[in-house]
Amino acid sequence: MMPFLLKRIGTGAITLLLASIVVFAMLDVVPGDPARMMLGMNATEDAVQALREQMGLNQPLIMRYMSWLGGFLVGDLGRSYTYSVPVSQLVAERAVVSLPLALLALFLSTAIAIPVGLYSASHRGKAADTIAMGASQLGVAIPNFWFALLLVYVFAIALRLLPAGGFPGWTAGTWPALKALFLPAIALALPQAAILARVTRSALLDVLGEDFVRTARAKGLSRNTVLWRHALRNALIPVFTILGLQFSFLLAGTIIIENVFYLPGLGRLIFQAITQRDLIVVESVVMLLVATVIVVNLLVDLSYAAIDPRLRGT
Amino acid sequence: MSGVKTLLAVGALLLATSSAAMAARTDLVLGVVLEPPHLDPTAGAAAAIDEIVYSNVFEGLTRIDETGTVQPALAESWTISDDEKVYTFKLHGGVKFHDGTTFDAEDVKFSLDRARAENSTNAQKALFSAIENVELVDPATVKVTLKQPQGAFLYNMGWGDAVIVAPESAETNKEKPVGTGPFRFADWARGSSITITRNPEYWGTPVALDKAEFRIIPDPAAATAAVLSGDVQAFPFFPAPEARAQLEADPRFKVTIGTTEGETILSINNKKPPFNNVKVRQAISYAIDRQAVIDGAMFGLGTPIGSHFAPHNPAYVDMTGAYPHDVEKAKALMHEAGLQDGIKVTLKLPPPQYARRGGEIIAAQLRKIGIDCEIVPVEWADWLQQVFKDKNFDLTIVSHTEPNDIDIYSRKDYYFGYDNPNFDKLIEELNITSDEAARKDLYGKAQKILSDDAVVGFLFELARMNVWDANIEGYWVNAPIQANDLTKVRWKQ
Amino acid sequence: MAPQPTIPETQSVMRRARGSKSFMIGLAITAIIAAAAALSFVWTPYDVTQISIGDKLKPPSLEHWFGTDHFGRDILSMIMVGARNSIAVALVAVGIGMGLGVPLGCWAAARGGWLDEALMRLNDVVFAFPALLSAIMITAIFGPGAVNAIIAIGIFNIPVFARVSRAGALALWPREFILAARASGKGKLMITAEHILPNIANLLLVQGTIQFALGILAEASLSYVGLGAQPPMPSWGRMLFEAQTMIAIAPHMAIFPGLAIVMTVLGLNLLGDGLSDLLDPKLRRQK
Amino acid sequence: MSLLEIEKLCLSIHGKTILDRIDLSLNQGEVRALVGESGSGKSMTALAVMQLLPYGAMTTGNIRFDGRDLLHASEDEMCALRGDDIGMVFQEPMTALNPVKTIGEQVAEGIRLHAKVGRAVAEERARHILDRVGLPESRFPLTRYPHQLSGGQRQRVVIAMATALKPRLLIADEPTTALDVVLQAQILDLLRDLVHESRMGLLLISHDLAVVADMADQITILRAGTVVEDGETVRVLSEQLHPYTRQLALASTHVPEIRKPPASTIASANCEKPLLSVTNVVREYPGARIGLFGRAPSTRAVNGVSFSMHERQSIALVGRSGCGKSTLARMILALDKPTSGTIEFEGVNLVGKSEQELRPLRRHMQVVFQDPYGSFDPRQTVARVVAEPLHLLDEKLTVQERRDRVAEALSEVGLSGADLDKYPHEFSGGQRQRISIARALITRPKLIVADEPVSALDVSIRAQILDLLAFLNNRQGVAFLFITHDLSVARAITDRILVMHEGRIVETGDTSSVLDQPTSDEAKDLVHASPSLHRALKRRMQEQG
Repeated sequence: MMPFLLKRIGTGAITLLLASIVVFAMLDVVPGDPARMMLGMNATEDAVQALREQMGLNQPLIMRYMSWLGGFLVGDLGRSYTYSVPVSQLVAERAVVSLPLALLALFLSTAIAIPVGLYSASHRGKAADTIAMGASQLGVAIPNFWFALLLVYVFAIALRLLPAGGFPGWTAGTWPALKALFLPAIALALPQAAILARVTRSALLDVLGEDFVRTARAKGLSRNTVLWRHALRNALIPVFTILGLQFSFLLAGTIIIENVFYLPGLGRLIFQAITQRDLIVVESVVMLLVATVIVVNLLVDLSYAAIDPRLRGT
Repeated sequence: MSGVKTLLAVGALLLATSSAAMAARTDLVLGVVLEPPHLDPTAGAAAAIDEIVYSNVFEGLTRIDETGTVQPALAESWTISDDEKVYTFKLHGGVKFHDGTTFDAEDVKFSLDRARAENSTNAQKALFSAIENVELVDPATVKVTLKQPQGAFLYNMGWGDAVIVAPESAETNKEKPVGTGPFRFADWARGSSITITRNPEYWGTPVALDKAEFRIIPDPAAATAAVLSGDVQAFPFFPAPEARAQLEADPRFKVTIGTTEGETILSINNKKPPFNNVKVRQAISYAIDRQAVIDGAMFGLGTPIGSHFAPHNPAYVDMTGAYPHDVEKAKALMHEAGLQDGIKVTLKLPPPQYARRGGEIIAAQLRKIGIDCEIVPVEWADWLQQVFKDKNFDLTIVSHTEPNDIDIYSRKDYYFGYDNPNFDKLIEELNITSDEAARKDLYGKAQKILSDDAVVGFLFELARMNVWDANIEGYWVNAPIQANDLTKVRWKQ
Repeated sequence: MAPQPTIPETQSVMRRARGSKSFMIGLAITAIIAAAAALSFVWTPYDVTQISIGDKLKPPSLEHWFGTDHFGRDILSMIMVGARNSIAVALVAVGIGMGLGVPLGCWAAARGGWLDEALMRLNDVVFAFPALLSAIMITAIFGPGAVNAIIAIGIFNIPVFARVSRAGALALWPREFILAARASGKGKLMITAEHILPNIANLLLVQGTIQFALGILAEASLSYVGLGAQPPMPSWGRMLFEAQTMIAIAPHMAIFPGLAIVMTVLGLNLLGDGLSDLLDPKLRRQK
Repeated sequence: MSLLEIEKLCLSIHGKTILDRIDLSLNQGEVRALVGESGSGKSMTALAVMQLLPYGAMTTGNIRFDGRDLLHASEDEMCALRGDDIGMVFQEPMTALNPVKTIGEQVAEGIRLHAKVGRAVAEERARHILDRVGLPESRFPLTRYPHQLSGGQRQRVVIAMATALKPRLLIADEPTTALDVVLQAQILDLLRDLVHESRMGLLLISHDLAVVADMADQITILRAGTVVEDGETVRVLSEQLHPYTRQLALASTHVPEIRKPPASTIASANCEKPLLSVTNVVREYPGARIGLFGRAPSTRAVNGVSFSMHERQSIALVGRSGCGKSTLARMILALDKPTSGTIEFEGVNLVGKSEQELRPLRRHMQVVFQDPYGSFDPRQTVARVVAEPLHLLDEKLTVQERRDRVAEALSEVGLSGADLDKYPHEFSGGQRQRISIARALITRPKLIVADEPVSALDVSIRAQILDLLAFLNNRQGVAFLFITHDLSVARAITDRILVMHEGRIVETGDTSSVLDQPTSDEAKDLVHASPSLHRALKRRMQEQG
């Protein structure tokens, strides 16, 4: 267990470091001057220069990288150029929208996909299987923003059941907040659920073809018992792999979905920050998202070890 | 299936009734398109700042009302010396900032000196450039001496960039604005909304609303959805003109179309060949079908203009007839300029719909006279850098939303690259003229020159589509200045 | 996941292909879309650059099968030309991914050791970036446009193909026929060319189809946020963006481009599924 | 009434006939062998009894277990029977256990299901049965996972699972095929004891006559889905009335007819320079990483091996699985590098040479692998496969020359030149092994390393390939190094033998003398564990008088 864990954490750390260089280098070449952006169209050149000085934009690249990275390590993400508040505060404000959204979507997609996959696998070739897999093909093909559009049209505009967007804040109560997150979460979750259901089904079918399933059947276990007690756990590895990969897609998806539903989450923050050239925010949020992906994948790898004793070493 | 429908319908009904208003409300959620970068109007040009704090949180010596006229504000009255160089302002008594500190002449001097200082980050330093000095007469009187007479000085003092701030709070106004206005800043959920609440200690007429939330909805589709679903009860600068017919037909809403100070133009880089040739610029003017642009990009919202002047301004001269849409004439002019084989140019478009959609239409119109536009969409940051600062562009579309800003054509080094000494002379004269009739005459001449030179492609005056809940009254229909003045807004009983 | 070497039985593959429903449906859909795209080079019902404000927002009719947009352009024509754009972007992006990813993956597998480790770390880095986010950043740097969208999408295809080909190659290297080739004195490059590549070709073909479908979706997403192909070139994603605000007054503007995306991706996915079934030797052995 | 009675069992899968009117019966306490070559339908018969046939199978006929009709039993009834009254042991112990569950859980699962007892009781019983199959808890706690056990130990777990509830019928489908001879003997002993202890009926499925001759009371010989002969084991195998039975028996004890020239020529060769000489070769594998800096001690797969061989010689390298023989072979082929020691071929040390420097040597040293399916690139035609080593020749050949050479090599191994443009999958297993040999021959090598060249083949085909190899060795003078765990193969075609155990060579000598009078313990174990049809029959006949 230890060597495997150490190795994974080590590679994760290297990946993070490389990623930080990529992020920083990438953003340094973004055209557009944040200072001018902040002051607007008719600002004088003096004012812009003064602001550049204030924001430390005149320092050499390597210095800015070092101080950014150093700050990052101690949790100081710097100050937003545009909002002039600490980035960490911004991130915290936005994360309470994005994180529940991503988790809700993840929960919804898993809660839909795993049972569907299980059912389909155990009813292979039957009508229900065919319908479920047909629907999942469709689900995979639907772009989430289009789906979001249709959801808004039906549930918010036509039926007026759920808010079309916006977020009242958790202070407004859990229920209104959850209500606001529901449609976005569905829009994010359904296409993901479609993929996950397919993976679950095919992973289960693969496992059901293994020798040990036959052994278990020879013990007198019924088909369903074998599915639950033996096949499911073995099939979890590919399912977890996809879940890990999906998390990255989910994060990317939130950028668009948060824009469709104008949710004040990290995705919209980053989109806004890019257009406003609030580079420090972009850097920090991208880095955080990348770090999240890396950590989630690390967790997925560790969960492999929990599922599969062969990975725990001797 | 029908069972499901019934269920959904019942659910919808329940939700609708539960959210229905019972009595006169005192809260309001307002949609705004842009989130301000911060909330200090004296340290940034972004219209989004003024659209939240102007008149509501911050006040200046004067203020500009719905009709664009200068009204007294913190200065209850003023006198002007005969040489028009010395303005003596009499300040209101008993005014307090939101943090409890008292407002007096010190604050006025501090604000004006700060704005015109060497290291000032005021985006409109030009507003204060005429000021020679500011003197305290007594705590309720301030004397401002100008270097030379300035006709628009009182108007200038009504801008958001000229509001009065307190030295105690000036540095923190960006995050926590402290002014003298009828509303206090309450909360800013970044990316989401900004809330202001009633200031019970306000010196002037108390406001009807207890609380107003500005919800930030940049996306036209989301704005439409938010209005339709009742999430916001007002959207003063509604960004989706295509929804106009639908909203007008809905009795829940009142849709008004107001004017703005936004001259939307097809900017031309006058310094860059072949656009330094007036014939080419005129050809472009002939090629443009303004009405098609207004119909296509703005769904009919907007007034065609023929020069850089707002049609609702008394000094407006209608120049739209100067270049009627005439493709043949445009082609002939291109021929005269030796460009019968056509040219390839870039058309850089900032994010707003008027630019992106208008750009597509104009590109199609210009293609007909042999000008092949490559459309390059740019973010505002890029636009400011590439187009506005570096002047690296051929054509671009932008709305100049500052009021009475025809003087930009006389500014040296402005991004149009226009240089006409005759025009400059007119503007200089305007600056020192305060007689209304004379000013009007000068404005007229200026408009004529711009039209003759076809400096840029004048398209239309941006209209302001306001969508308000039918039960609300007291809001501005026009936008003579960038503001969402909520001082008179109230829910009907 | 180890690639099973398969048997190039062209005839029987054809026969079984005809029997595979998902393959045939996928092929049919893909062929229709590709044909529409190809046709658009020579003919469309209307000129897509022709703006005619008077005809705007017409619902579907005999004249305009899919209706017109807010500039009065024919939506069917725009979808046809848009298909061209979507296919071109996705295809080139997959090409970039394959062209760079496959050699990298094969190299890593053949060379092993620190090089393998280093290449896989680099892969991890690219993988750690949510693709769309980075595509947005890339287009923010280089400006929006079809070419930059291709690059942005293409970059994220590289690690996918590198991983697939590496995994495939790694599974092949210890096999006896590779040992036999090594005993015949063949170098790694030669073995990769003669034995590894042909044997992972199926795997790459199937992955290629999947990435192609993902590329279509990615292009649509990028265009939707305004970072894809620029006007006057129509693109499905931007058509949807334009349709958003008009969904209440002109739902056809949102429905048809959306369906075009769904059908294309669906067709490609079915094709990929069918292919992987057809080319999977495990299934063949059962028959 | 018999315990198991199969009458006129017919089976088809997706319309293809697999079994055709099989009759078979088995009594309580009896061992019945079901013998046949691959594809004869042995395993399908077993699965039909268990009602665990693959998707698309159709059966007719009768299967009665203790009077109950199994073919028409409901799934619930079958679940109740399986694991309780009928146990089954499968061929492949490496995959027959669920990798993510402990052996304790897996053994106890069936007990809990059928005996309806609690977890603790089931575990206690599992502990007991695991102890019985030779996995005492002191050394093999119930919390072990399958991957922590060796193949033989895993097979014991599978047997424990199958016999935990003392079933009345045990079906063992090739239970020892994947194991080496020593383990095979142990597992067979275990099965025999368990069957005797609780008077089970055992249906033993095997392709190996020698194995069943030792174990079975009754024998049924299958061929292509039909029963060829059926009866009492000793009688059937000693009388060999049916020609197919005789063919099988002969093939399994086959010794090629072409014998060597007198040993003197070989002796005289001894004074020549050896063709291959291996000196003090060691191959270490680094231990697993422990913590950040530590590593477990490295393991020595090959530990100080020295030997030499001469031209035209034929040497067997035998040993149990995992003894390091394949690692050694790879190092000789310069596909792997020794940690220390030298390997000289034609007087040149191979160690540390670049691929370019190895070229002339590789031309004279080729390889034949075990798996006739895995040793070809499935995407290449026979012509390309066989021509691959021509790459080693210095002269450039034209396409026609290449084809001629390939055709020539094919005809040498008994295939026709017309097969050039076929793909390997179009050939049978034996033909493929011939192609593999043709590939090795095409550069006219002096040495062919053959890694288990016949162990994946059916007995009759095996005999043909052995003939071919002997021919090549004796008539064409190719030296052979045979890697094998099968002593009968070694005996059939080699002059000398090297017995390897845990990385070392423990005994060397003439093949016949070592196999007849082994001196080292390891060699003795191997020899005694090797099944032999003659020996088994002799023993059984003595027992029966």
